[in-house]
This record gives sequence, C-alpha cells and structure tokens, in this order.
Amino acid sequence: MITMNHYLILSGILFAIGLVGVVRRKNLLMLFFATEIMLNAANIAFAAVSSYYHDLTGQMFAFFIIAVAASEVAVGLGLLILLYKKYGTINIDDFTIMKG
Amino acid sequence: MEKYVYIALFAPLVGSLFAALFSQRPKALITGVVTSTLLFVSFVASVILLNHVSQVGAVHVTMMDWIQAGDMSIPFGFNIDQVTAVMMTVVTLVSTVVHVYSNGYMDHDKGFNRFFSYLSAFVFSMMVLVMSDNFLGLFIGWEGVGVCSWLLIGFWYHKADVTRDVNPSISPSWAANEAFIMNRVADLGMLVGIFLIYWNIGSLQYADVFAAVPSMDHGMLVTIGIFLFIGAMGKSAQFPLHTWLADAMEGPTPVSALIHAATMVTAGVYLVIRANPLYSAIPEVSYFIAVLGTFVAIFAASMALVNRDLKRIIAYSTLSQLGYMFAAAGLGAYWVALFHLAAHAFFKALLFLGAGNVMHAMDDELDIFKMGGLKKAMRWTYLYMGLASLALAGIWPLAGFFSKDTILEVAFNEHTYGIWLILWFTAGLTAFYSFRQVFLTFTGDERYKPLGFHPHEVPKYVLWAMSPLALLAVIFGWYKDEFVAFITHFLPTYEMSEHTEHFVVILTVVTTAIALSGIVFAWFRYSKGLKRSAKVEQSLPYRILSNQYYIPILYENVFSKPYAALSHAFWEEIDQQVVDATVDGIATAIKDGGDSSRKIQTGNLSDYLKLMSGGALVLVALVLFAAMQN
Amino acid sequence: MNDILSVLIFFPLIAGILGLVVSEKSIRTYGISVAAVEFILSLWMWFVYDPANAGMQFVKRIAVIPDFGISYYVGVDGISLFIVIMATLMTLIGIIALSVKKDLKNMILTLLFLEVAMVGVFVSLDAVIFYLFWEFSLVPMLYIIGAWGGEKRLYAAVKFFLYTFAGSLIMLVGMLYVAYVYQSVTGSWSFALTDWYSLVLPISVQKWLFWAFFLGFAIKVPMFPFHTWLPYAHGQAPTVGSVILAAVLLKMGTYGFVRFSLPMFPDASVMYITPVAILALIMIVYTAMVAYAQKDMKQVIAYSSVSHMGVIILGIFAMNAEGISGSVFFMLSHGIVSGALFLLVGVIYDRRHTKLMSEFGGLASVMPNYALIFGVMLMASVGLPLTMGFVGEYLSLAGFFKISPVMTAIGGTSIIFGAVYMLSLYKRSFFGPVTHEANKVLKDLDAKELTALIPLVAIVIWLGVYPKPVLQPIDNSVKALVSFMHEKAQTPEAKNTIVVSKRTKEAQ
Amino acid sequence: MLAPISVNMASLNFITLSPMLIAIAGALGILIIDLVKKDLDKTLYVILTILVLFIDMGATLGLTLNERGFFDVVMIDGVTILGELLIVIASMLFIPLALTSKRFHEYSYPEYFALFLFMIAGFQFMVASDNLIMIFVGLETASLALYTMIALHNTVGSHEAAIKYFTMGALAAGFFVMGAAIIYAVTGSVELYDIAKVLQERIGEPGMMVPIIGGAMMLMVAIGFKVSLFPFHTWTPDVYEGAASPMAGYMSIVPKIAMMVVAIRVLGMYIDLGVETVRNVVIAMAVITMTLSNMMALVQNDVKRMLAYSSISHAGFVMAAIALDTTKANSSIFLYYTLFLFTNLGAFALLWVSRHKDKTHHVRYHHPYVKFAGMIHIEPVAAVIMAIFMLSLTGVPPFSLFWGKLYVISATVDAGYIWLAVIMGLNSAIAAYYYLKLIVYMFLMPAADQARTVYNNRSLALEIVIGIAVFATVASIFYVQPLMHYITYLIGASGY
Amino acid sequence: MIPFAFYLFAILITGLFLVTVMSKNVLYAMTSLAAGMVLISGLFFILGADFLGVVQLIVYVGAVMAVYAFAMMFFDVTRDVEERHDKPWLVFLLGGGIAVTLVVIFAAPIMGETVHALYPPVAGATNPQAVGLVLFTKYLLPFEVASVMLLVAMIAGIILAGKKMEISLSAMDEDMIADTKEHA
Repeated sequence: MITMNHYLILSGILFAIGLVGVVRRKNLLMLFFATEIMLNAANIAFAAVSSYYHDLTGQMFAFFIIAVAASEVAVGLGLLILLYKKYGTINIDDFTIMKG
Repeated sequence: MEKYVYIALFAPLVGSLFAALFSQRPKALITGVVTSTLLFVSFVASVILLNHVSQVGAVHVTMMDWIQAGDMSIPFGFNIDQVTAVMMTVVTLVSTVVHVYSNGYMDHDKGFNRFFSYLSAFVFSMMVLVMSDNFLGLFIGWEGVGVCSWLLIGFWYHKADVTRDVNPSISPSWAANEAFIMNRVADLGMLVGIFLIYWNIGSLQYADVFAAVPSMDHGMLVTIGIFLFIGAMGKSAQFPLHTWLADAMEGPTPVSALIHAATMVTAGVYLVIRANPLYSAIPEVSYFIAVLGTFVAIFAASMALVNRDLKRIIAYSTLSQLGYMFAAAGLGAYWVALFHLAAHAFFKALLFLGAGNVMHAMDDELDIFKMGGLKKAMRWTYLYMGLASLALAGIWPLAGFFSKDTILEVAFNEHTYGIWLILWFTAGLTAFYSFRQVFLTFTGDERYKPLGFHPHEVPKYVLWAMSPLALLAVIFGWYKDEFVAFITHFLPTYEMSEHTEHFVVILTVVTTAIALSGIVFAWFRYSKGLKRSAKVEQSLPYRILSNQYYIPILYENVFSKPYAALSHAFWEEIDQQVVDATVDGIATAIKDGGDSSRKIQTGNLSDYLKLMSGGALVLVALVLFAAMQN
Repeated sequence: MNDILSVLIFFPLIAGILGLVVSEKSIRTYGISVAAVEFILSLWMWFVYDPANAGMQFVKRIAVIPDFGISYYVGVDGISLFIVIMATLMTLIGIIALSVKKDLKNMILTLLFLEVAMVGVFVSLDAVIFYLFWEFSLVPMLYIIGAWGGEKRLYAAVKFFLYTFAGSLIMLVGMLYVAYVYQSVTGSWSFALTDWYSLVLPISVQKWLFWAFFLGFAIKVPMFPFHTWLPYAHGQAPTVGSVILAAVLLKMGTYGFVRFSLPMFPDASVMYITPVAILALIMIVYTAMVAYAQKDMKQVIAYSSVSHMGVIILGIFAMNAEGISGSVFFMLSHGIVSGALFLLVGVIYDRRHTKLMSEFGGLASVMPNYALIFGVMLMASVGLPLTMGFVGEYLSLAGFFKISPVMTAIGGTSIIFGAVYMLSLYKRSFFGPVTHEANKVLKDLDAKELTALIPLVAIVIWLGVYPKPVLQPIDNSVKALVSFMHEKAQTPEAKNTIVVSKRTKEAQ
Repeated sequence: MLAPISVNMASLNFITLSPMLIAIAGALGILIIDLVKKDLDKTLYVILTILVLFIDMGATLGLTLNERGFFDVVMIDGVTILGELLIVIASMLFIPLALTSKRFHEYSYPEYFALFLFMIAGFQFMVASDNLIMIFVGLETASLALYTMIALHNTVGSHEAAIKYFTMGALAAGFFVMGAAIIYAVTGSVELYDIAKVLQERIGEPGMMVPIIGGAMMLMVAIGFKVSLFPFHTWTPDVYEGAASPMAGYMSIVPKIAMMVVAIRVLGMYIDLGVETVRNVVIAMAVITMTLSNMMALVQNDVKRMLAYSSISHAGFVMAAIALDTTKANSSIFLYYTLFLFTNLGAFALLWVSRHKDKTHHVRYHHPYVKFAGMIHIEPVAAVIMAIFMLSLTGVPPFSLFWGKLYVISATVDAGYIWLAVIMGLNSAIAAYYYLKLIVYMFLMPAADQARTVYNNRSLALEIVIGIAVFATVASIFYVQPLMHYITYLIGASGY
Repeated sequence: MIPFAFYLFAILITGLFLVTVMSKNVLYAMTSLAAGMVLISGLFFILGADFLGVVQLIVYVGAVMAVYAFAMMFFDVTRDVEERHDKPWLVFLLGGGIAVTLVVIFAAPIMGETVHALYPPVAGATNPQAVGLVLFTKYLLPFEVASVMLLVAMIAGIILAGKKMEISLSAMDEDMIADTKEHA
C-alpha cells in the first residue's frame, strides 16, 4: 500500500536533490535545472496530497507552480543570455565583483 | 555697638579691595597708607568692643542669612565675647603694626600694592574666623586665611623651583601649595567635625552646640573633638602636619610675622579655646592634645637648635610655642593658652619684624652663619630682637615669663609631670636657640663683610612702628590678673591647687634657671663668633635635626611621589589601558566582528546559496527538537 | 505668562533658522543679541517665578500624540529654573568669547540650536519630549567638537555621540516600560512626569528601572567607569564647546537623577545608595588623581569636572534636602566655574595654540589679570568659602554625611585632591619664572574676554556670599521632592533613609 | 453533462480588486502607447505612472474593511489596506526619481514603466490575499518584474545583482512551495483562515508538531529571503549596490512591506496557535540580523552599500515586532515602515542625485564616503538634508524614524520582552556609528574634490521628491498621531 | 501494481535527477531532467491528476525544456562544464541534512482524519472537468494573475535578450549618448 507519506518522502528526497544541485552547481544554466527539480518535488507533494484528500487545491497549486516555473525560465534565460552576450560566461565564479 | 562690629570686620576688607584696585599699577604709597589706616580703624573698633565687652558683655549681631537648605540654617552672625574681643584686639593690633612696618619693608617691591591687598584680605579673613558665631562661619575664615596665606607665601611666585639642598622650601610657590594642601587635609577633618555636629545637634551655632554638649553621647563628643582638633592641627601646624610652617617662611617677612607667628597659626588654639565646653567634656582627647602639644614643643625646639636660617629658627620656635599653647589648652587651662597666645603674638611678631630688618640689611640673606656683629649697624633691631628673645625665653618681667610660667605651673598642677618636665626642658632649649640666633646675628665677628654686604639700620618710622609690639612684649605680662579677671567671665577659671601654690616659687625659679642657663650657654658658645665644628655637623643627631628629622623627605617619598606615581599609573595604566581600552575594545570588537562577518559576503552567489541552504537546514532541523520532545 | 517657557525654547530655534540669512560679517552681533535676549528672557522668568511655590510653574501642556500619551509639557520648578538660566547665560558668554575664525556663522547657529536643546531638556515635563531634547543636544555638540576641534576631533566627537547615545537608548527602554506600567495601571498612556510620579512601582520593577535610567544618566554625568569620553571631548572641543559641555550638558545627567530616578524609584534609589556612592567615590578620588597626572591644562579641568560631578552624585543620593539642594546648587556652581575655567584655558590657547602646562610657567607675571581671574575660579573650583563652589560642595557632603560618614570622609578628600591638582596646575602654569620666549610677550585679557569673564567672577562671588536668592527656591522645591519621596517610599528602609526636613514637617 | 455554474457578478465583489486592476490596466495602457507611438519621452511615462498610481491610491482608499471578493481569494482587511497604501505611496514617490537630468538605461524602455505597474499589482495581490497560491503568484509576478528592472540598469553591477537576486529568489520560491506543500499536507488547505482552523484541531495530535513547525520553517525561509533576514540576506547588499539608487531604495521598502504583511498573516497565525518555536525563531533571526548587519555596515566604504546593510538591520528590527504579535506591535510595523519610507526615499534620492556615470572616487563604488567629504562647504543645504536623513535613520528625535523606533521598542516592552528592547536599543547605538560616519565626512572633513559637482543629477522633480522627504522627516511629530491612530484603527479592526 | 509503478518511478526519477545535478555535461543533465519530468507526469497519472500530468508534459517537457534547449544553443555545450568545488562535503551535508529532516517531517502521521476536502472533485466529472470547474471559479483570479506573470516574463525575456541592451546608457556620458543617437 502506497500511502501519502511515500509520495511525500519521495518529494522530500527530490527536493533535497534539487537543493544539492542548487548549492553545487556553478554553471547557472544547470543551476536553474536544479531549481526546476525543487519545484517539481513540491508538485509531487501537492498532487499526492490532493489525491489522498480528494481535494483539487493541490492540483491547482501544482498548476500554478508550473506556470511560475515557466515564467522563471523565461526571465532567467533572458538574464543568462544577456550575461553570456556581455561577458561570455555563465559561471557563478565569474560574477563576484560585489562583495564585502 | 553693632556698627563697631562691622567697622572692625569690614575695614580691612575695604582696605584690601582698595589696594586691589591698584594691584597692577606701579607702587602707590596710598595703598599702604590707606590699608594701614583702615587697619588702625579696625583696631580702634576692636578696642572699643573689648571695652564694651568688659563693661557690658558680649555683643551678638546677625548680618544676614548665608546658607539655608533643608534644616541647615547658617547666618553670617558675629558674636563678640571676651575671647573674640581679645583675639580681635591682638589681631588688629599686630596687623596694624605689620602694615605700617610693611610700608617700609616692601618699599622696593614691585608687588607693593598687591601685597597690601593680600595682607588686608588676610586680616579680614582672620576677623571672620574669630568673630563668627558658628562653626561654618569660622570655617569661612579658616579657609580664607588659608588662601591669603597661600597668596602671601607665594608672593614672590616668580622664583623658580630649586632643589631641597639649595633651599629646603624649594620655592615660594611650592611652599604655598604645600601649606594650602596640608591645611586642606586638616580642613577635611574639620569639615567632618562640622558635619558630625550638624547631624547630631542640628545646628552649627556655638550657643546651640555648646548647650547641647552635656546631653550628648560621650563617644560622639570624642569623635567630634578629635575631628575638630584635626582641623586645628593643620592650621596650627601640629605634628604631623607641621612641615608647611617652616617652608612658609618663603613669604615676605611681615607675612611671617603676622600670619605664621601671631595670628593664623594660632587659629587652632583659638578653636580649642572656643570649643572649651566640648573639650572639657572629653578629658581623654584633651589629654592627647596636651601630649601632642608637648611633643611638638620639644620636637620643634630641637629642630631650631641647629638651623642656620634666621626665619626658620623663629618659625620652629613658633611651632614650639604653639605646642605650649595646646598643652595648656589640653590641660584645661584655656585662659592660660589664650594668654600665651596673645603674649606670643606680640613678641613673636616683634622677633619676625626684627628678622625682617636684618634681612633688609643683608639683602635677603638668611643664613645666620653669614652674619655676626650686626649690632653695630642695627642697634635698635638688636634691642628689639633681644627683647623679644628674652620674652620668648620667658625671662622676668617680660610677657613670656608670665604666660609660659603659668603653663608649666598648669602642667605641674595637673600632675602630668612628664609634660611638665618636657616643657621645662624645652624652655631651656628655647632660650638657647633664641639667643644662639641673636648672638650669631648681632655679636661676634662680622662674617658678612667678606661677602660684600653693607648692612644698615631700617628707617626710623619702621622702628617706631615696631615699638608697640616691643612695649607689649615687655608689659603685657604685667596685666595678667586683669586679663584673668576679664577673660574668666567667659572661659572657665583655672585654679591652682594648694599643692601647686606651695611649689610655685620653686617652679618659677627652676624654670627661670633653665632659661637663663640656655641663654648663658648660647652666650658662651656664640657671642664671640661662630665656631663651627665639622665633627658636630657630621654627627647623626645634628644631621637628623638639620634635616628636620627627614620628615619632609619622608613625606615626599611616602606621599608626594607615590601620589604622583599612582596618579600617573591611574591615568596611563588604568584610565587609558583598562577603562578607556575596554570601551574602545568593545567598539573595536564590534568593528572586528563586522570585518570578520563581512567575509560571509564573498560576492560568490554559490556561497550565498550555500549559506541560505544552511540557514534553511538549521531552521528546518528545529523540527528534530520538536520530534524529540514528542 | 505661561508661554514664557515656550518662548524660551523656540526663540533660539527661530532665531537660528532666520540666522541663515544673516551675513557672515554680522553674524557675531546677531548671535550675541539673540543669546542676550534669550538670557534676559530667562532672567525675566526668574523675576516672575514665585519662589514660595515649590511646584511646577509656567506649566504648559499640549497633547502631541494623545493616543500614546505624549504631550508637549513644560514647566519649571526651583530645581530646573536656575539651570535654565545658567544654560542661557553660558551660551551668551560662550558666544561673546568666541574666538573661532573658521565658519563662524555655522558655529553661532549651531550654538543657538544647542541652546534650544539645553533649555528644552530642563523644562520638559514629558519624558519623550525630555528625551527628544536630550538626544538632540548631541547633534550640535557633535558638530562643534568635530568641526572646530583639535587633532583627534573626529574620534572625540564620535565617541561622545555614540557613548551617550548608547546609554540613553537603554534609558529610553526604561521610560517606555514606565509608560507601559502606567498604562496597565490607569488604562491610559502618559509620558508626563507628573503622572509618573503618582505611580507606585513594585520594588522589583524599580530595581531594574533604576539601573536603566542610571545608565543613561551616568554616561552623561559622566560617572566612573563611563567617563572616558569626557577627556577626549573636552580635550578636542573648541573652547565654547567645552564651556557648554561642562557647564550645561553634563548637568543633564545629574538633573536626570533628581528629576527621574529619585521621585520615581525612591526605594530603589535608597537601596542602591551604596553602589552608586562607591562609584561616586571612585570618581572623586580616582579622577582627581588622574587629573593630577595630566600634562594638558584642559584635561586637568576635564577630569576635575568628573571629580566634582562625583560630589554632586553623592549629594543627590543623600536623600535629604541638604544634600539634594546642595547638589543642585553645586551643578550651578560647577557650571559657572568649570565653564569659566575652560574659557580661561581657551584664552591662553588662542594666544599660544597649546595647552600643555610645560609650555607655560610664570604667566602670572605676564598676564596678571588673567592670573587673577584664573585664581578666583581656581579657588571656587577647590571650594573656597564665600565662592560659589563652597556652598554646593559643602551641602552635598553634609547631606551625604547622614547616609554614611565614612564615605563622606572619603568623598571629602575631594577638597584635598582638588587642591592638589588645581594648585599644581596653577603653579606649573602661572608661577615660576617665564621660561619660554613666546610667553614673554603674551597679551593680557582683552576687552572681549573680560566681558565674558567678569560677569562669571561676579556671579561666583555673589552667590558664594549670598546664595539665598538661588538656594531658597531650589531648597523649597527640593524639600517638596524629599517629602514626596518619603510619602511614596514603600520599604521601611527607604522611609528611614529619606529624611524630611523638620521645617517641612512643621509646615505640614 | 455537468451543470453550468452561474456566478453572480455582485458576489465577485470586483471593487476589492480595483487597485490591482487599475495598475494592470495602466501597465497595459503604457504598453499600448508604446506600440502606437515610439520614441516618447520618459517624462510622459513617469507622469502617466504617477497618475495611474494616484487612481490606484484612490481605489485603495475606497476599499471597505473586512470584505472578501472573488471567491474569497481576495481579502480586504486593515493590513491589506495599509499594505496597499504603503506600496502605492512608496511607488508614487520613487518613480519620479526617473526624471534625472542625465539619462539612464532603464528609463529608455517604456516597458520599464509597464513592468513597474505590473510589479505593483503583484505586490498588491500578495498583500490582499490569505490564499497561499495567490500570495505565491503575486510574489512571483512582482519579483520577476523586479529582477528585470534591476537588470535593465544595464551596468556590470546591475547584471550581477539581477542574477544573484534571481537565483536566490528561485531557491526561496522552492522553499515557499515546499512549505506550502507541507502545510497543505497537514491541513488540506492553502487558505490561511482555514489552515488556522484545521491546525487548531490537529495541533494536539501526537507527532503533529513536526510537520507544523517544518512547514512554518520552510515558509520562514522564503519570508526571510524577501525581508532579508540573516542568513537569507546575502543578496541585499550586492543587489542594492548593483541596482540604481531609486530601485535600491524602493527595494528597501515595498517588497519588504509586502512580505511583512504576509509574515504578519502567516507567522501571526502560528504564534496565535501557540507554536513558540516560530516566535523564538523569529526573535532569534531578528536579533542576529540586526546585530550582524549593523556590524557589517560599520565597515563599509560605500554609502549605498552601508544603507543596504542598514535596511537589513531595520528589517530585523521590525521583524522582532512581528514575533510579538500584538496589535500595537503590528501597528508599529506599519508606522515604522511609513516613516522609514520617507527617510530612505530621501537618502536614496540624494544618492541618486549624486550619481555620476563614471566612478569618480573609487574603482568599484559609485558613492564612497570620500565622495561626500566636506559637503558642508560645497553644497551646505544638501549636506544638511542628508544629515537629517542620517539622523533620522539613527533614531535621533525629533526626526521621523525616532517615533518608529519609539513605538516598536514600546511594543516590545509592552509584550514583556525587555531584553529584546535593550538589544534593539544597543543596536541603534551601533548603527549610529555608520550613519554618523557619513555626517562626519560631510561636515567634519575637508572637501576632497571640489572640482566636480557632487549633485550631478539634479532636476526639479528630484528636488521636489527630496523636499517631500525632508518635510515628512522633519515634521513627523505633527503627523505621527493621526497616522498611528489610523494604523491602529485599521489593524485593530481586522483583529491583528 | 501501483506500488511497483511508484517504486519504479521513484527510483528512476531519483536517479535521473541525480544525474541532472551531478553530471558534468549539460546535455546529459538536461536530458535526464526532461526524462525525470516525464516520469513525474507518470506519477501524476497514478495519482489521478490526469490534467496536471498532461500540463506537466506539455509545459515542462514541451515548453520549458524546449526553451532550455533553445537557450543552450547560445552557450557552448559540447564541452563538459568546469565547476570548481571548494567543499564538496558541504554540499552533501546540506542536501543530506535537508533530506533527513524532510523525511522526518514527512514520516509523521501527516494524513489527517479530520481534514475535509474544501474543493472535492465534482461527482461524475472527469479530472480535467473537475479541475476546470475549480480553476475557473475559485482560482480564476490567480489564473489571471498568472497570465499577467507570464506577460511580465515575456516582456522581461524579450527586453533582456534584446539588442537594445548591447549599449548601456547608464555607463555612457551624455555626449556619447547623443552621438549614438545620431548614428542610429
């Protein structure tokens, strides 16, 4: 029997994986991949809870998360392209002028 | 009578302010004349008051309120009773003489006007001291004379500091500060005494306080007595607060005569006499006073034995005589103390003024080893000083005989034979050093000649000015009985016991004998000229005495230097290194905290993300605590 | 009539703002006139003040933030009356004696703004308004020290600001707590002191509130060990800054004790007499010794301020009318005397651009008038009777004697140590031969300096001889304060310690 | 077939939506104008934006308390109204800063102004709802616009700022949704009033505390990121430094206010439920934030960066009030931010006026302290004005922020957190140092470089804005009472 | 059947996402991300969220991944990306820590008996219909706001990647701006 907790734990693990990606990645593009993973992890949780509670709110939330993810991709990639055009790199280590 | 009180009190002040107006002008004779005249006016008023007091009784006036706070109410009130009247008369008389004398003595000094301003201000303060009807008023005068003394000791402030070897007083300004500070130490004791009186009696008026004495706790009375006496010790330069007096000789000689012989230094004695109801109630303290007085008498006399400084010798003798007065007061013979005070004022002032004449003649040279044979040039001065010295030595029929002899009788009468013995011996010493000085100065070979001095007698009017003192030094003692009759209206009488009456002739003879032998010894030793003996001068006792028992050096090493060192340590080691450094340290720590925490801000996004995740982990991990609690 | 205080507060403010249009050339005259008018106004206030009335007079209360109980609430009683007058006087004297050349206009306008804050602090009866002026006074002072000061002026100015600011913030927390307690007791907010007085606080609350207020006031006073900003501030400040700082700003702290700590926390005040007194004694003895070790004339006087403030603290915590009246009077005399001394040091600094004692010696020969006035102030500073300095010092010590004779005796050493450092200063600078060539041609006081100093000398002597016109109103208000504290005290210990004077009892 | 759903238009209560609709309509209008006619001057757009915001403000003021609209997604309570008002007013005051005498890149885009209005709509949605979905969508709308607007400044710094802000924002969004998921899993709802009800029932269940706190903490990360609490604050200084001054100033107010409103709602709920961990965490974070950022601000060399750290510290200060969860504390937050708005507006506007295109005094910074050295001799009025803002930030009475501090500390004291009040006080003292540092440079240092005008960007519009800020800062004592009265009324009326 | 599918999907998704975050090659990473998302949609189908599954496929795999792929054409993706990792253990500590705590949270008896569904699917409606009913009533407003958000994102994407960003007015002085204007 797969309970809600199974899905939630899966969601949690995926979230952690996403987090690993976020803190590990220096390449911004691949870092964005990791944020997608985190959002998707939440989606799984929402869908699962929604299913087990027979409540559609979770699916709504997941739906909006997908929308937000898409928007973020648009803006994020816009920024990346801008950076790449200007500086020829999208490596985090190359953007460290402002510190202290 | 009120107006005479005010005239006596304020005439010197007016004179002082008048002279102050000219303080920055070149010498104007008018200042000397006006102040002297006003002093004379004050003297006349004092005499009138004295007469009034003796005829009618005490005069009491309250001029105005001074301090009123809480329950404390202190007026400017003046009470002229017998003791005050005597003091006023003595003070104004000596002051007038000294003023007149100073007109001549300070003739060539640049600070002539300033000098008179200070001197009159001193008289005013002294009058406040003796006239006040309460302890705080006395304290005004007490501090006032201190300041004037400071001003006058340091009158020649422009002199530079020198080492102790060159001048034991270092410099006038140093001596002035020493005097002031040492007096302040005693003043603190006096203040504490005043506070004790206030909080135990609720008033500082003499009348209230002394009325309350019989009903008070004995221990408290003892405490009050001790603290008041500490005040007296400072002003009267009693051991261990005595060193300033000798150093105070840096002031112009009239100052020494007036302040450091006749008037101010006797203020302590005056206080004890004034507080006689209190001290009568606490015989143990009184006895201590007597013992201390006795000790100071011989202690000071011993230092005078070997000193070469004309003025310092007189200063030590003053100290010694103050010891006599305290001994008398401490033994309960208040009127005797007052009598000696007055007599001493006359002959000691005379002695000092004579010394001033000598200094004048010797271009301010004070070393008696460099004098000798001055009697040719200064006949009158020799006469005056001889007279004064005789009085000091207590030779009949001069004033000193009557007063000092009575003190010895009192000591005998009280069965304090130790005190008597010491005082008796001191009388001999007194006679010796007085005449050692006189003989070394005025007789024998003229040692000043090779040194190029051309001594000359002072102007006539100066000598005339001194004559009242000379006269009084001679005749004052003759009026002892009248004095007793007058003063014991106020002060307790002191009756000799039958036992003493029995011995009185023998005592007189014995005392006179030792005084005479002192004089004779001095005559043999010094009248033919100075015979220095290196062996004696190298001997330990001689060195101890000539170095004032090493007490100034001791004070310097025990108080002054450690105080300075401690001050510097407080400032440099504690204030800067600890207190301020702590404050700055906190500030620096915060700033360093900023410096090290700004390292968080590496500028690298990845680090930010790590930090953020780490923070999130910490927050979320708090659930583990919640889980454990469940 | 009731608006006199508002006029006193806002006149310099308006004058300061309007002064922006006055040209640099005429600004000194403008400043002197404004300060003189302000001073005359304050004198007039004294004239119409009813000395028999111990309570607050010229009271004005306008709600500013009624929901939070903050109101513009001003009034004076005997305790504050003369401090206000002293503030206006010292501002006037300070402006008269101004010797700065650089940015004179800024300086004068800043002084006027400072005057607003100073007057405001002492007449405020609302804690927030009090705090407002209290904090605001830091700003002009910061500017004065920082812009016209000596070499380390920035350090000194910032240290002064931060130190006092930190302390007063703790005090602010305390104030807010009192307001909160008031609110929970009465149901309405109020920051009015008169309302707060009626509040009987539990002992446990009083305890920490006492220390919260204490910190704010103690730093301002400044009490040991919070005093280290003062030497820097004084050492670096221009003359006028030191004058105002010593004369008025330091008094804010001691005034705060009288106005806030005593009537609001009588039990805690009694309970903490010993620790406070120990700090005060350390101030007296320790700083007096530190003063002796100084090489700079101004630092000597700065440290002497700390030492004297110790006596004032002792007097305040005497818990009887003698001590408190005395310390209020001592605040005045210390203000006048130390102000004058700083002016005097400024005089020599203007001439020689140094304040080191070793640079001088023999000044008495070259500048006799200067030496004379310095001497008078010096004697007042060491508490010579018949000068203003004695009355306050004597009464403060006398008052505290009731609490602890031994501590008073230690505190009384102030008269010894005070003499030690002051006389040593005087000796080193004024006595002895003139050793430096530059000193031989020094000019004595000029007319401007005499104009500034002679009134102070006159006051010092006048109030030393006849302090009654000032002391009596102070004493009346203080007696009322003491009997109020006695009424309010809860612990028997406090009831016993707070001594109501017999005259007050008789009057009741 | 499913039955058709009929929705009564009146029940939708469109009026509750009006402020956001006006902002969106305005944004679309600007886009259309841009399509129709190219090369219009920025002044037009600025004024249009102000007008739109003016109408928006009118609509906000027209809202009635405690109403819901649009299937209860929109919730109008006192906090909403206050939040929306503050957002609109702040926007109206900051957008005229575009009218500089020199040209800057972002203002050459008409879209910039459209994005600005979209952003305002996003924030307004965020504060006007208790639905986590709505909050999230509103937040993201606003944030995406904000990232873009930062980047549009088109300098090296602004690019770096935008990417940092964006990336961290994405991570925060992840935490937000994960937190929401946990809450949803516990309560089956994403609407706060409903969540509160369910939590009330379930809080006693064994082991329940774990997910409840877990969810709260996840949300806390997102909140902490937006209001810049330690350790989620790291973007703030870099972004403020990189962004244009008006944007930086704007960011110190509006996004924070919006997130504060959410925090009041969300964290207030937990605290009401008695989850003390949340309260303690908020307090701890607030204390660490204000202390640490104060310390870091001490050692800055650039005024703007210092102001960034200072605004972190102020946020921490205010965050402490949220933990108290009393009406007075919540009111004081809004009072504080209103007063902070005017002061920061002035300070950042002055920085903006002093902006040069090239970096005149430092290789990296536009506004190093040395740039302002001796200002009192060069431009005395401007120096005095800047000093007033600095003193206000320090909390010196009678300037505005003093009253804010007074209220916040008072609220803290009332709630019994005296130690916290003391820490707040001490922090203000530390903060005084770095504000003073600027004053010291301006007033007490000799002029460094008199050859160049410091206030390069001066224009009438900017002067007017600064004038408003000065007036509001100096005259605060006269309006604190009505302001506080109004705020307390609104907060109290909606039960916070 | 369902447990098997769940575990299979779970393991695969985990594995794929691990590849995404660990791989040095952008293409691998992206491909595994896309594959993972496809599998997630599988989970949605298992959970009965059909519409969501479809949206996941279309939006994520279709749109988002396409945008990523498109963007990657800008960047050089043939080489392995070089990333400097200072403290690799920190990364896994953080990840592991979060994983552990989330597992602790989710292992709690989180499912409530008393929780009532606020928006249950309408009886008899298919999932897309039920979703539609809720989305266009209750969540109509967020839906519209989401459209605004997408508009914002669109504008942002366009202008950020646009040509006008190539010169910076913020860095040029006024004369230079005037010059460029003339040339344009």
